[in-house]
Amino acid sequence: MASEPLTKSEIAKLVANDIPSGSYVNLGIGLPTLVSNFITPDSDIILHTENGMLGMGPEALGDEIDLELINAGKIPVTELLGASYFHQADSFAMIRGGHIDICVLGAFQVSLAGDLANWHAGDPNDIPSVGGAMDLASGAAKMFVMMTLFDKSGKSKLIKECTAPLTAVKCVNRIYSDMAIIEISAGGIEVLEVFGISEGELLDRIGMN
Amino acid sequence: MASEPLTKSEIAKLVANDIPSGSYVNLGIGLPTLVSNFITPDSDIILHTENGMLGMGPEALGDEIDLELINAGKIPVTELLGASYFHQADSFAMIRGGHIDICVLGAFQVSLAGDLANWHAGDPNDIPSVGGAMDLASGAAKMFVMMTLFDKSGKSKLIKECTAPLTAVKCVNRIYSDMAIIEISAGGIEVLEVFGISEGELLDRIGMN
Amino acid sequence: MAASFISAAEAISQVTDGSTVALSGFGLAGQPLHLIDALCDSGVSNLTIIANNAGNGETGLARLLGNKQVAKILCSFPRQQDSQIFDELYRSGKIELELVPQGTLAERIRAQGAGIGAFYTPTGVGTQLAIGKEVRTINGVDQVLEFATEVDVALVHGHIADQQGNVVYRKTARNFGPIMASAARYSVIEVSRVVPTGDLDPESIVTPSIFVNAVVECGVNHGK
Amino acid sequence: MAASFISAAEAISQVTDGSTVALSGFGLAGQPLHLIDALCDSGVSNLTIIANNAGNGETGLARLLGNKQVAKILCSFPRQQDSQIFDELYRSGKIELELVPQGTLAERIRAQGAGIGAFYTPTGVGTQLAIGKEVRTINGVDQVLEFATEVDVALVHGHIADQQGNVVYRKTARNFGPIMASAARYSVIEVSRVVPTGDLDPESIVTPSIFVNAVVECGVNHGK
Repeated sequence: MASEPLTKSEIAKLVANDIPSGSYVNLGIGLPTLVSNFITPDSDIILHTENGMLGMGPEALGDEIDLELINAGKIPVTELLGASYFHQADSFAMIRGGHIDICVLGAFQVSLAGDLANWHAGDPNDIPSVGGAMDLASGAAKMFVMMTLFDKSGKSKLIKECTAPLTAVKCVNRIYSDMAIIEISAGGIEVLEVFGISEGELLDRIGMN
Repeated sequence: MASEPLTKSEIAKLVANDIPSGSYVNLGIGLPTLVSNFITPDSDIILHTENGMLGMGPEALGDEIDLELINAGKIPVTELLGASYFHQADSFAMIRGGHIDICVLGAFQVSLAGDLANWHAGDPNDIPSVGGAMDLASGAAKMFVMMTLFDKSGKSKLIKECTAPLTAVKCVNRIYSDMAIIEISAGGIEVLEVFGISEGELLDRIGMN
Repeated sequence: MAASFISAAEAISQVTDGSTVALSGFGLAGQPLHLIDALCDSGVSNLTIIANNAGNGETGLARLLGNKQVAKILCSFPRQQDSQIFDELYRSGKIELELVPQGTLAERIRAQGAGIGAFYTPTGVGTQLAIGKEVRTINGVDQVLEFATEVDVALVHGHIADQQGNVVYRKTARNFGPIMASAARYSVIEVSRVVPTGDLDPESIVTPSIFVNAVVECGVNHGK
Repeated sequence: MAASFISAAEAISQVTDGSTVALSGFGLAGQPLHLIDALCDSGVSNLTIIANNAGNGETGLARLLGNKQVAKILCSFPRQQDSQIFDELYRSGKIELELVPQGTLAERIRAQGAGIGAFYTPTGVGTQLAIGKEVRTINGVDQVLEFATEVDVALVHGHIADQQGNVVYRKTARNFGPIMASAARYSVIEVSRVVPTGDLDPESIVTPSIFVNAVVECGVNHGK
């Protein structure tokens, strides 16, 4: 057990380490984009961005910036050797058809059964926006969630039943958080690693003890 | 009224003359392929072949023959300027989506309501083969049938109800035959032109009088 | 029928009050700014817009929204840092929003172009966006029935067209262009330039001319 | 996962007795003759084959059929001048045929690759090939429900691959290749040559490497 909770970068590094070489990966907007900082060229990991590209490279800087070469977060990116472009129906065929090996998304809440809520915080005044989240959550072969385990008020985001609107049911395979890595399967949850907290305390705080 | 029934080439020429400049056209295998002999380059007519090409040119001869450049009848063809290649799902999206302006098919039988039977003569010993006929018949914006009006035993192929298995219902807009050009619409049939037969005799022989 | 090579204003004349208009683009990448400006200038109103987002800043789709020309928008991701014009219209109840998951939006458009009336997708099952929709279990997976989306006019940002109307795109600006061109009754593509027929590689054409009704050459400045 | 660059025999080891195998090709154009020869040599049996035709002459799919390795075939156009091997098997009741309209066959394969469980198409409505199938009226048009077709292994004839596994095709030999590659659990592409990654234009790649499990370089002689 590490003595401190992980930083966002440390979480991202753990996620990157657990992505097998040769995987096709989609990184959601927000926190998951940090994972790309820890993917090395020799890992043969190929990044998919749902706006229509495989082989996405790092963020474009200075002269590299091309407003017609952006990622799903609308940030200018670069093109790696072996990249390809395709239209939206083909891009989501890749997602829905199960061709993305791993998708990493952020979350507002994850249920103990693996339901994901990440597109709408639940406030009726919010303008709802879903983008590709539902397609990714239901389509990717493996779904990793990357988040802080507790919200600002200290409430666990891993909960019995999501209260925020769902993105997809029973889709999350693993949670990478600042305080624990947690596997979710049909058999229930399994705490794989804890950071700055004991497993007992963790289970208490998420209401499992 | 012409004094003689038309030859196959004469029918093909009439069909070609009735295809508006700039049309996208699919010519079925068999008789309809003759139409391409009468399409001139300045007509801007673009031929689609459902095995995955727009801008198909005339049959390939001698050194032009390339076994990877064939038409739907598996005959080597040539490529015109402006041609494009695409896969089967995209090719049939063009057909099913109504993007083909005119399709010309052969027929065993056509009903007075415009039902088409052209994929199976009805003999249970035949090996059934449908290819793209059903997609073309139901998907093309306009469907022309090209056939002899009577079979070898003298029976009309334009009949009240098809006895051979249907390709599609109410899909034929016009019949170009050796003895008449006949328009089919919701209001019934209209004989537009006759060749080597009077309209009265024609209607008698197809059982309409 | 063969593609016309006309001005943006002429092409836009196909859009009338109440039309359903699909606009290519993901954010600003691939948004047909030149054609949308002509649409703004035309003054047509009561439009239904199909687009992935609901406008950025004050140009393009955002300008069209600001002009009060749009009654309804189908999109997947309206809320962005710079979607202030949409945000205000939405919050004040002045625009209707149909929120559709991005892949379902793409597939509904593709289905229309391909003559597929409806399809089953696992996306959205068990969520708010599937409420009231038919669900069917196929091979053990619950799937929701989604229908093709009719499109009157598509306004698409391409890169290069040939004189027959074949089109290629550029990088991630391709996004919704090819499927919207295939779905619309009348498809307009703005391109930076038109080249002689035969200059585009037949193996690399993305939108064959059969899907293109009008090409507008507008010397758009692409990307970098 | 990343594509492997292996021999035809190694790739074919993914096919087992009873597998469903999709074969690209329209007639001989695009038929993966090299891979089919390896399949013949492997001796696996009781296969279900998905292909547009049912073999030509005595090579390729016709040889596989002649070897009695195939229990069932899904295709649109089995009967051809040179389909004598299929014809005899069919007439003697030694092979099962599921006849599917060509566009429906293509769309069922595409649907599988795209995670679409089923779709409605007007093709075939009111004909023998829609008997027993659900029909639904959508926007006034009767449409028949067709389901995605599961594929264990796709054997596809491509033209050039890069070292990452991206593939381009050649002329009308493209036909069923891209959609079969997307639909199969394991997709094998035979190509005439493999070039360094980066040599194929990112705008012109037809089958991105994500759909490719194995590439077999076999110096096939393409077309002319």
